[in-house]
Amino acid sequence: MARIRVEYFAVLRERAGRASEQVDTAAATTGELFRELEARHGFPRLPSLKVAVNAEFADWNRRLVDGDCVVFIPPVAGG
Amino acid sequence: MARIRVEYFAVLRERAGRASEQVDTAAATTGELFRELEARHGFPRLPSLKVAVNAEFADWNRRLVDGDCVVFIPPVAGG
Amino acid sequence: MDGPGFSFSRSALDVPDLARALADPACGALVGFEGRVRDHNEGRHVERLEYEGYEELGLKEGARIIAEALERFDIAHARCVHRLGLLALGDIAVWVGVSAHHRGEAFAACRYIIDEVKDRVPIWKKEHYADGDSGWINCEVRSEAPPP
Amino acid sequence: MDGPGFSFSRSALDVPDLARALADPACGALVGFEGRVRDHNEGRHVERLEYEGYEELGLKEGARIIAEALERFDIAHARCVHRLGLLALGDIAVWVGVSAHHRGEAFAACRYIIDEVKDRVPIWKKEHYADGDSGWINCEVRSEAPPP
Repeated sequence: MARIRVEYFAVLRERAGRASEQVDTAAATTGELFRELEARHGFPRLPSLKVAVNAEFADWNRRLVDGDCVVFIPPVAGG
Repeated sequence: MARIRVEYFAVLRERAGRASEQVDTAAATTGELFRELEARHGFPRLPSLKVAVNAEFADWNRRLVDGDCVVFIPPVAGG
Repeated sequence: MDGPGFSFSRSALDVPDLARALADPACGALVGFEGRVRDHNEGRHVERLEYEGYEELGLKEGARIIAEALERFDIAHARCVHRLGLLALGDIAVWVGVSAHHRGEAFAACRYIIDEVKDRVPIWKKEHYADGDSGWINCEVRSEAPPP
Repeated sequence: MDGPGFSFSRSALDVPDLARALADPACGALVGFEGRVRDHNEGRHVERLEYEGYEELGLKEGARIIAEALERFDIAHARCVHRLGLLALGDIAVWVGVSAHHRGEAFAACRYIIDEVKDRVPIWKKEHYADGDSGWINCEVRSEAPPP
């Protein structure tokens, strides 16, 4: 089990009903963590969702370490 | 003979020592007129010199008519 | 030039002031891009919109884009500022400025920066429509193609 | 947008004011180009320069260029102003602004206008150098290649 800080933005923040949370999880990777939280919060299907760990882009096989900060990044729309 | 108004700009104005003049000429075309004035004023050789008659671009075979206003256009350098 | 190459702002952008910071006696060309809030998208009337940013990562990614532009193009200075928060119609949402000796490089770098910022910087846009509805662009609402 | 698409000015350009005239609630993109007086050309130190224009033909040719841009590109408004007279280092010699729904067209049209203006509008530039010499660009003094 790892304790992970998760931050939510935009549509995921609204669906989760919070901007961040501490999660105690058995998920080994960012991808597993997303599937766990997607089920819990009922996230919408998003094309080209990305993920960042500790404020750097990561991939979905990134192994989680206790204390990691994970952010799921919905399709961006700046400008 | 035609009476032509000629206006000079930039390097041609400086070489001619005037911004404009009335010329009574036997030149039949803009090209002939330029060769006449080039000899008189000692104009420098300019690449891609153009000519305008009555404030529209013209070509060097344009036939001159009494009262025409002719402007020789040295290479431009706006911006 | 002072300040970072990329930043966020929660207040209106002062474009003349931003442009002044790019001026350089050696530079003949300055190309600026302003992205403004439009009154419509996909045929729906937009009343206002809000931008949300993941600022920590956004600042890093924005700075990387500016550094890439300075490396790839023969330019002197480049800067991008993106608004966050609630914006009204006509407000400037993003500004990019590039100064260079020659205009070709300034145009190319400015275009590069705005394209990459829109593609890579974690910023989200929620549009509020005249009919009371609202939605996150690219998540709940399709953006117009090609993008503005 | 008020006023002609192309004009000459004998006083300093007010870029924010010019840009404001292009704003349009339907337009998401505004691309601006500023050409400024540089402190050097061909390795010589420039102190100031003067622009002379054949204004009657220049206004017509400038207006034709703006009309071509409006026809060739999907843009809303376009404007170009060129300074005449004596300019100091850093002064804006020419400004082009284009507003459009989408940025690709705004960039392309802005680039088209400045390229054509530099190529076709009868304007001449005389540079005054630190050593007291001076010369008409492209007539007595070679311009740097590629041009700024």
